[in-house]
Amino acid sequence: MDLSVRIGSLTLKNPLVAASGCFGYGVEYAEVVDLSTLGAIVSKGLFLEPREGHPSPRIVETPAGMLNAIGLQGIGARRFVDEKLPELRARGATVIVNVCGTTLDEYVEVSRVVSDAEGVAAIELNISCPNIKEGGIQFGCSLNGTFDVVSAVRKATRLPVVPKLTPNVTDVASFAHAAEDAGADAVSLVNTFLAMVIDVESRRPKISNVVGGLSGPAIRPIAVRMVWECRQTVKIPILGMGGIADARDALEFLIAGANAVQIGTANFVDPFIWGKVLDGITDYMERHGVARVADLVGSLDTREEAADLT
Amino acid sequence: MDLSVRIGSLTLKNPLVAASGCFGYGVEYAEVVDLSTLGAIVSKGLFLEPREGHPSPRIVETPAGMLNAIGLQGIGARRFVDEKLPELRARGATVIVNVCGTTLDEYVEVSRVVSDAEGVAAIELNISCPNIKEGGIQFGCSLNGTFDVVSAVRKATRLPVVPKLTPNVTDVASFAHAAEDAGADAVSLVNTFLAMVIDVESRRPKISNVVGGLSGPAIRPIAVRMVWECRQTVKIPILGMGGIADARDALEFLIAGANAVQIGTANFVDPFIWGKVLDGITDYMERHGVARVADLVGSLDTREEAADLT
Amino acid sequence: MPIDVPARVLANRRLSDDYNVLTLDAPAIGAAAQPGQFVMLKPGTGADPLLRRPFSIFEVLRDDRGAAAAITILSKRIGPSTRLIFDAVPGRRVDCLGPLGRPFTSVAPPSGAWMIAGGVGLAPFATLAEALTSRGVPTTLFYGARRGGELFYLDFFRALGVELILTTEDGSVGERSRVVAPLERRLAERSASAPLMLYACGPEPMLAAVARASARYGRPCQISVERIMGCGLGGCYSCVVPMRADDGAVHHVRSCIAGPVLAADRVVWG
Amino acid sequence: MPIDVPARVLANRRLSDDYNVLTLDAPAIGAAAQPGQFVMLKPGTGADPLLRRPFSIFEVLRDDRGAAAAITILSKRIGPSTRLIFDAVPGRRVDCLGPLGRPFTSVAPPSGAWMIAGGVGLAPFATLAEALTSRGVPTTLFYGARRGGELFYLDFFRALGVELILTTEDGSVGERSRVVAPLERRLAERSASAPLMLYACGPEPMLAAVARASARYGRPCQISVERIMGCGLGGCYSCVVPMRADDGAVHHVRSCIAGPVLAADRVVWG
Ligand SMILES: Cc1cc2nc3c(=O)[nH]c(=O)nc-3n(C[C@H](O)[C@H](O)[C@H](O)COP(=O)(O)OP(=O)(O)OC[C@H]3O[C@@H](n4cnc5c(N)ncnc54)[C@H](O)[C@@H]3O)c2cc1C
Ligand SMILES: Cc1cc2nc3c(=O)[nH]c(=O)nc-3n(C[C@H](O)[C@H](O)[C@H](O)COP(=O)(O)OP(=O)(O)OC[C@H]3O[C@@H](n4cnc5c(N)ncnc54)[C@H](O)[C@@H]3O)c2cc1C
Ligand SMILES: Cc1cc2nc3c(=O)[nH]c(=O)nc-3n(C[C@H](O)[C@H](O)[C@H](O)COP(=O)(O)O)c2cc1C
Ligand SMILES: Cc1cc2nc3c(=O)[nH]c(=O)nc-3n(C[C@H](O)[C@H](O)[C@H](O)COP(=O)(O)O)c2cc1C
Ligand code: FES
Ligand code: FES
Repeated sequence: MDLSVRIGSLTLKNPLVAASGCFGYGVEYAEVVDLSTLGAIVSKGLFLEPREGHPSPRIVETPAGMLNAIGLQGIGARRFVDEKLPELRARGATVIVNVCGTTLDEYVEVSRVVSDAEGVAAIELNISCPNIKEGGIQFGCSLNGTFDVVSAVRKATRLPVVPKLTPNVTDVASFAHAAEDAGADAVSLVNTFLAMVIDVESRRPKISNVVGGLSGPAIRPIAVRMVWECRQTVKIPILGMGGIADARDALEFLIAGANAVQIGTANFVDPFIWGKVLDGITDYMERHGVARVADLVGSLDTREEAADLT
Repeated sequence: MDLSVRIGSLTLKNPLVAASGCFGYGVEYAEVVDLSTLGAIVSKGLFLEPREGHPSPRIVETPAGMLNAIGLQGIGARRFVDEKLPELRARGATVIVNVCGTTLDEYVEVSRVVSDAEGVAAIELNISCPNIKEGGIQFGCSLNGTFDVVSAVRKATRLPVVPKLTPNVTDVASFAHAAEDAGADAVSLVNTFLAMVIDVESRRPKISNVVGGLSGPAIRPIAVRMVWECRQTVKIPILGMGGIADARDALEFLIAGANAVQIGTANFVDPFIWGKVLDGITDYMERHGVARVADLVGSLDTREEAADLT
Repeated sequence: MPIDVPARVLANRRLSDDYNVLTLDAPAIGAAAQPGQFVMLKPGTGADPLLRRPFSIFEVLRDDRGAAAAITILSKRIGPSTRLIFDAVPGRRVDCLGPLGRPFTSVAPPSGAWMIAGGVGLAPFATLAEALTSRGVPTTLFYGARRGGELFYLDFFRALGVELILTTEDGSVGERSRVVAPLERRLAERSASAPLMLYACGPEPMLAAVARASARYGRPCQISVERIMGCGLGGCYSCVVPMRADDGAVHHVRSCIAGPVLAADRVVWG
Repeated sequence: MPIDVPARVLANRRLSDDYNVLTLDAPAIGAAAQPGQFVMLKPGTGADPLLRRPFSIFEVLRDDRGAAAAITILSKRIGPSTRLIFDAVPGRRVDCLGPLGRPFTSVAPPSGAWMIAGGVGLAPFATLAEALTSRGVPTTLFYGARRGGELFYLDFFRALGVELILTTEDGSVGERSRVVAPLERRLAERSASAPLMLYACGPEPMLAAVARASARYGRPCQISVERIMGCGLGGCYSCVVPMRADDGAVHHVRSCIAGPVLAADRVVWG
């Protein structure tokens, strides 16, 4: 059975990837998961410099989901390369760095820093974080902005470049298309949905940043639809995510058109999820006689069975 | 205690409105709810002619939500006026008609038919249904389309005109703004999110229309955020909805900036919800010394308490 | 007029690895219920699962004086809500909305009544059998399941004097066939002048086959359909069945309020 | 190394209208646990509530040979997950991930140990008191609640030889005051040369007051903070507390892995 997945020049040993911001720097999970068994690990979002992020409260639970506004607290690209990467390398992890920037130049600069380091497999360009005031989602909500930042980073690195798209747009497929045109090797989607929870007793927002990003099973049906739309539009690989909590959910994304899947929020609920989902996928492939996980990708059958009565 | 709400020239006795498509034609619920106790009832979406809608399966449950693609099955505006309106009037219901169209002309024509009838309180313009191929959401996803259809209907009726906005856009507030500019008396939001569920065993979509609209508690935090954004942008009243299931949820929308709230999916779960939510709101107003429900509207306090550390 | 009862679980009897009978403290619903009607249950708290689920009223349990004391549900575990029902412990709250839907129309002697049940499709026939036999209608139950271990409540029907014709897919009890096979044979045997009403509930292919057989032999047939139901009250239009009207036109009819019991000869099979 | 145990509820003892003690069949976690550590519990099925919730390990129950047999949780009902815990019946499954976090650092005689608990903040002190008293450390518990009916497990602490100083807001038991009032008096009385460690757990304003008092009297103080925790493993950065580093800079520190027990003098209070 062939579980491997190709993302540009990179081959992942299986389609399961730890989503950015939901797996710390990876090292935090070394005690509970053998990091070398994952397809890849995406780091927390990194700027050039360290950031402290937003004050707490930073998360609030919602029906079948959660809102977060961490504010991209992080140690910065340089310290990541120095302090975390060696351990990740030693543990055999395939590391994708989630690159952030407040300006186009910063995206390029951070991409250079991580490209120069040993042991980075790809760059995920975070142009979709809804929780910070400057940069990020501004690029991700403009087709030109997306094209420009992907092109610029494309020129600055030989690593596979994977822009991560925001779902907070009218037509996500057009953004995937702009990314493909600009030379992206793949796209990741979805990042979180801009959302808000109010404490009615105090009439104050439940998280300090007022708005935050919605993730978890609640968003899954929207994310699946977006992956499916992008699959009709682009040829490059798609890393699909949004509310995956078990093997069935992962298969849904693969069948909709994702080449690999990322798991974020569900890892908080069950840090041992990885082996369970992988077992579930191999079990499914056996039952259905699917030899290569790649054969599942985009295999959704949408033929109409019955016509409308009108 | 003053629970009344003004929507243009219309005064609702309280802020609770039954959402379109989630309350049949209203008459179905006459046995379980005294229809005259609701702020208003929005009819199922109506075209000029009857429609049979999509084949089943038409709904599928998702985490804390549901997907529907009913396909606007309905008896058409003329038969609604003849067959349902008299009973609704007799029962003292305040009736808002959800007007659909495949062309601008049809929106105008349906609006005329219902304006000529006795006992229609307002028109909700459905430019946001994600489940039909022609019309509807095409207007709702284009600022010009929104402006044009609202202007045209505005000229054709003296009833309050309330376009219902889709959340499947990058900047919902700009659509509220276009609607306001075109003479809308209020806006309703949100309609459902375009979404998809796949049966992995058969690799087929779970509903016959492939994609459908996501509603229910899952979408509530996104809907609250959108209402809040629109409140910053427009002066006209907002009818807020999306996943309201109890009084706390309804208050969240009011505090975010909705003047009234609609309840859809939760009415399926508990058809006796109306009295419970109304009691919860009055109870809250008593506890907090709020004399008029209008004083709650947009009362969210977003002052920053603590600064970021960086 | 349906009511919503915050019913407590009084008992939970497991019949097999996936079938159970749940007793719910909802006497007012039991008192109003007619054979073929259903309830919408919410066995969980929170928003996942979100919607209620429809279940036939299986039995109305009565006290010494004959007053309704509780209802039971025959449930087959296939997903999250039926799992909660399977695992429910006494004392747990299960919100119960009902009775809902159009019931079966009964017949009177000399008409015979044949009930055809597939699997959990047995559920509406316990109360129907009571109603029919109490009126003296000669009643037969054609009852098919995967295996003998999944044929339940046989003694209950026998005690009412119902004739049983059993089939299983594995042949472990009764005839090794689908339940429609003995039905067709019996239909062929029965004199055309002897009045007869058919009642069927079960998987959709079985219902379609029963409908075809009843048409072929010119017998009226009431089927109880199971569509995915969002509300049970006519509010959502999720539960529609295509049906032919008097003028020949086909319309989508809401099976929660026009049914679940429908005239088999009007249903358009997919 | 934390493990995830699909623990069964062995017992559920309600202490009041909103407090209960839940016994969970998770001996492996009990065997590894140290005072101050916590578990992440998932008392419901389905996606609502979605995330696990953090709870201190209240007791480690042991068999005749002293081996860990189960753990207990002292829970106060404030929302959906604690409601599920309050309502849990024996046999129900509650996934239990742990032990997690940095424990209290114990002291040895001649140092004294003062534990300050507010409400459900009592939870980490049962195991800590056992550890301290078994080493012969003279131990005092300052324990405040809203009313006397919410002061639990007093006999447990008395049996260990722990001195009890009780306060209630309504004065029904002990002193009518906040728990920090007697603490301050005792701190003022105690000779500076007598070594002493403070341990505190409770609402944030109480922790801040204890931190101030300990600083004023130059006493080391370990506080157990309760932040909203998404994961408990350092993955989500939701649980941060602003803390002053050696160089004076303030950083957001993850209380799930750097804590929940933190040095009171490093925490920056909002
Ligand atoms: C009028 C009526 C009476 C019923 N009576 C009984 C009864 O007495 N006993 C009993 O065990 N079941 C009965 N059912 C079926 C029962 O409602 C479903 O088994 C239940 O909704 C499944 O819920 P779940 O959460 O366990 O699984 P879900 O996850 O909701 O469903 C599992 C699978 O079954 C399909 N499904 C769900 N609901 C239905 C439905 N109504 N019809 C067909 N397929 C469905 C889903 O699409 C899905 O593929 C009845 C249904 C109707 C409409
Ligand atoms: C390390 C640690 C140990 C804990 N030990 C215990 C214990 O032994 N016994 C006990 O009863 N509780 C303990 N708590 C608190 C407990 O985790 C919360 O009461 C619980 O998460 C509430 O869940 P819920 O679903 O019932 O309510 P929710 O709806 O999740 O919360 C209700 C309200 O409490 C707030 N809240 C939620 N979680 C926390 C939190 N962690 N800290 C502060 N406020 C919160 C929410 O913002 C909300 O306003 C501990 C918390 C931590 C971090
Ligand atoms: C706490 C938290 C922090 C996140 N941080 C980042 C981040 O730094 N960079 C990024 O691209 N996405 C971030 N995300 C988004 C996730 O990577 C993912 O896109 C999203 O959560 C949807 O997947 P899920 O539903 O499986 O969590 C974060 C999500 C959460 C919940
Ligand atoms: C079954 C169903 C049918 C609906 N039909 C319509 C419709 O005809 N016209 C319309 O404007 N909105 C329709 N909606 C959208 C609802 O009115 C509402 O905008 C949406 O469901 C969000 O609210 P909720 O989460 O409270 O259900 C429908 C929703 C559902 C679930
Ligand atoms: S179940 Fe909602 S209309 Fe029938
Ligand atoms: S709870 Fe997730 S980092 Fe602490």
